[in-house]
Amino acid sequence: MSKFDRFGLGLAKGLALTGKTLLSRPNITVQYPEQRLDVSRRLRGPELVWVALKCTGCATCAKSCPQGSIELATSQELVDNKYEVVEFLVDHGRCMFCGLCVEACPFDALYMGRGYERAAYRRGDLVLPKEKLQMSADRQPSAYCRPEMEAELPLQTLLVYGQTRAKR
Amino acid sequence: MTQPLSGKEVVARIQKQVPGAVLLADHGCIWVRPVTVAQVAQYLKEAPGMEMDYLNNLTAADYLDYLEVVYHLSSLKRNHSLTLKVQCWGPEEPEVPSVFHLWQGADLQERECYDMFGVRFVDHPNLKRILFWEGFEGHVLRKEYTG
Amino acid sequence: MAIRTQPVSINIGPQHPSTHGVFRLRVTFDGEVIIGLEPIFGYLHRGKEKLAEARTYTQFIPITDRADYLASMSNNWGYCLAVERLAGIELPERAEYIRVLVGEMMRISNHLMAVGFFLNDCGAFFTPLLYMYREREKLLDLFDMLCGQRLNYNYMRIGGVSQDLPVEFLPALKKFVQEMPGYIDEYEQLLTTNEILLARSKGVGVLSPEQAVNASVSGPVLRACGVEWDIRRADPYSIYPQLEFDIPTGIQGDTYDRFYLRIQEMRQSVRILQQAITGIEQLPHGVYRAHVLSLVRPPKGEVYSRIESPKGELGYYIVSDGGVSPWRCRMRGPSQLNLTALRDMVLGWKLADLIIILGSIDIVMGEVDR
Amino acid sequence: MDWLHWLFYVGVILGAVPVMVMAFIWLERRGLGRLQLRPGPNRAGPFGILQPVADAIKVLTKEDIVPVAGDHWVHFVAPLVVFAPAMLVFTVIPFQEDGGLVRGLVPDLNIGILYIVAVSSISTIGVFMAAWGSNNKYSLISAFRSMAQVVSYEIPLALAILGVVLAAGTMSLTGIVQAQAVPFIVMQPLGFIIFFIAATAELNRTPFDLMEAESEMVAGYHIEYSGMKFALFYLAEYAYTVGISAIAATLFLGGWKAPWGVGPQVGVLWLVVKILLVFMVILWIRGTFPRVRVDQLMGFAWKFLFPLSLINIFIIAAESLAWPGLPWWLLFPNTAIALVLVVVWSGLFRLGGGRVQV
Repeated sequence: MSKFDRFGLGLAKGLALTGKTLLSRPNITVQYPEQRLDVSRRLRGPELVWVALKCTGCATCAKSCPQGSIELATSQELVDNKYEVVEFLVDHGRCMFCGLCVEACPFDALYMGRGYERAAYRRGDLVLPKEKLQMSADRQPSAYCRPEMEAELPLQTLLVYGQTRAKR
Repeated sequence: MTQPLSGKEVVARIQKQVPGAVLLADHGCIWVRPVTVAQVAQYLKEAPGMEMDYLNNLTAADYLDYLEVVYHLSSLKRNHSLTLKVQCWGPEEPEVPSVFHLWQGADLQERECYDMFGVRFVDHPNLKRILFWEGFEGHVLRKEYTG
Repeated sequence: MAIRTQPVSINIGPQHPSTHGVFRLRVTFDGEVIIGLEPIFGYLHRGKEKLAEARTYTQFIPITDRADYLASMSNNWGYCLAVERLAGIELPERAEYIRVLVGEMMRISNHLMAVGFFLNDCGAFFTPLLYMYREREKLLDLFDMLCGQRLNYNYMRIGGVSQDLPVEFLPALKKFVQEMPGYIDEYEQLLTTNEILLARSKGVGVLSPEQAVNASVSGPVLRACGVEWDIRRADPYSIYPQLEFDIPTGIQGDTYDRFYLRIQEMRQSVRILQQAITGIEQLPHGVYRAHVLSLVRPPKGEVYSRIESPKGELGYYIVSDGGVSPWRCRMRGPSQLNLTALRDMVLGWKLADLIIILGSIDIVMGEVDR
Repeated sequence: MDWLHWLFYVGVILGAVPVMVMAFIWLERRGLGRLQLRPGPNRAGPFGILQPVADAIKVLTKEDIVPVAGDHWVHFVAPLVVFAPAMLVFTVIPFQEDGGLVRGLVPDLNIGILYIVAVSSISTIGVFMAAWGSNNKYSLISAFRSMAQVVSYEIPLALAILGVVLAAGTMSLTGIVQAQAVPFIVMQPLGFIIFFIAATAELNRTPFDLMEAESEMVAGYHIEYSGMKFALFYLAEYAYTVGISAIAATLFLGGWKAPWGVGPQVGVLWLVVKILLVFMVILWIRGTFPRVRVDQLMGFAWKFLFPLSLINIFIIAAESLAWPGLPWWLLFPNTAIALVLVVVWSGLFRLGGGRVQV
């Protein structure tokens, strides 16, 4: 049982707000491919970055992975007092980028990446061998679980401060 | 803070009402005989001082030899809680009386329990699979189910 | 001559804009009046409880994210709290404060979505929803800063949180908390007194308190019926006993109460955030995680622990056999159990009411089907 | 010359109306976007102005799907039945003063407004045909709603127009425009409110968009349509919206008449500006309001609009008897009466109770 007992006052109030918005155009949309935001310093981008020099092949990352998407094999014999990592395969198609492997790595050899355009046409293309996992110009590590790196990275764009563009 | 009821005290009261129902009691937890579940639950819901009006959670767990149906009950009025447990030894799809007529909240949970563990809740008005499709073979949360 | 009529049954869903996911309702109509209803789900079932049995306690945390994907932090929290209670782990104070901060942020974010989609279901074509998305976006930015992702946070760990707050986090959150009440006023101005909305939702889908309690309904839906039951108060966890907040309740238990209650809860969450910010600023930097072995092995036993997630009582029943993975892990999803009362609420109402009643319950299929 | 005139204006209407409709679709999407804190379509061409063209190309190249169990002929004809009346409405709209360069097809048809009311209700039949031909339950429910809605709202709509006709003393649209020394929106505010609400309902625009209510009926009667047939529905909907805006501009805003005598030579531009104004208000409402329920929709028509439109006619009739020619100062009592009536009446009636015992 309801009456229109406020004779349209509520309707008018709503119209006033939308009218105000219509005229004030507070546009917060980012025109994505042209405009970009500075991503979070701790971004868990859809990629892993592996540093071959630091890796000892301990396979802690593989053990901590909930999805079992990391495959790791080391050489049988010691080379320079160190087991050589023969195979390091990450199936990015299975990975859910939870970051548990990065957190678990005792030698800081694994990082989450800062890239975010990592789609592929085939599932097979998402299985990356160790050569492709290395750090490179477009495969930069983020500071996820590596707090010492945080200060070097650019500050994140925050909408709270009204920022909608990356700082150049 | 929600106070778990002392199982021993509850048992003494239940034994008067439903003799021979309780098998074992622990702190905040009682084990009852499968066939008496509905009676015990009704007593817990209605007896003054108990008033378990809220069925928090109904589920089961597979312990290889037996299935255990677990009822987490609490009272919003008195803010205390009690866990009711039923061990089902026996046939492939054990039967446990439904508590649907006491708590409507048991509806979906009993169906899920049936779906996942194959516990048949007698007197449930609409006991069929809920998350899996009709005609699915097996009960996935049992330990013997390996896909 | 009387017209011969017959009821018609319609499948609403699994692909329907207003079922909030892949959810199917088999509805029987007499004209436009609903005379029968059967919810059918399972389309998004991913077997999380079975997955838990094959993973270590820590490995299961990212999977809890995906249950109620609009309130991942709360899911993390509920699960971690259960394991901590089972293993008897004490948390450092800073971790508790961080958890309360993110938990309440999550509540605001979830309620923004819930209210926005409810209004969208009422037919307010995306305007309120997009207004609310603006504020949610700010919160997601903050979550992103905290843990690197916007939806599946995987932030909490057994014994604390995965990382400390970044230095730029608290100032940004303070700015948000300062502005938020103004935005909530704006939402209220937009639609809470709108005659059409009042006519649509007042008195619609009434759930009596007795019925609600009997049907194991929890969270805002239960409180809208006038039952003052909030687990943060009734069975407190973390540092909630030290915080001041009110528990808003509804009067009638109708759709409007459920909608308005969420707006009031947002105000309370802002209040909690203010206190928690003041609290955490007085704490020294440092320990945000208790010393716990990376492979948690809780002692043999079981626990049923619950928290007040934005949607209601989120319970985790975990049985441990002393090993590295849970023997049995049951998630009690509030979305699913709130659906129990759906049938009683909608019978006799019309199709349009069904949509808004469903919208006012605020379900997430990830949690219903798990 | 007569046939030349006809040929020319048929060409103009068939060409100009779809173009205008596309422009209005663009305008609506951009406007709605702005109102909702987003830019709206802005990729195709500058300011996204080519978006409707892109949509048209997309829609033309799409597969046409016909439901197997549907009624194929009805399914095929329905979009045409909906589209044609929307175009026919424009034939009687006067573009400019008689004797001007562009004046419209038959602007001085002596039953002009009657013709519009008659023609515009044909499209409902098309809607029902579409729903029936699709063999879809959602469509059918939506068509039922649509029928009930049109039957209820035609009455206050026609009665509100009747007030205008009484005041102008003619049914010819040119005559009505000429009679507006002071625009009728000022002289008959009550009539305008009723007309506007009823017209919004006729158009199935928010808050009365029950028949294509996205959150309930998904897409309503055109749920089973794709490709060009769907485009026809879409075009017809907007053409009809523009048409109703044009009628509102003609009946209540003074049509091609230039306000304050500015630029009377370009009356057609003034008409477009006024159409735009009405259209923007419809858009604004769409961006703000939720939708009413079907029983409330009917209740609102019969308990609020219908009595008020009767009172409105009574007032206008009495006034034209007492003061033939309706002097301009009547706008003060009329505005006062409109305000009082809306405020009082909105407290007097109740909308649908809702629950039915089952």
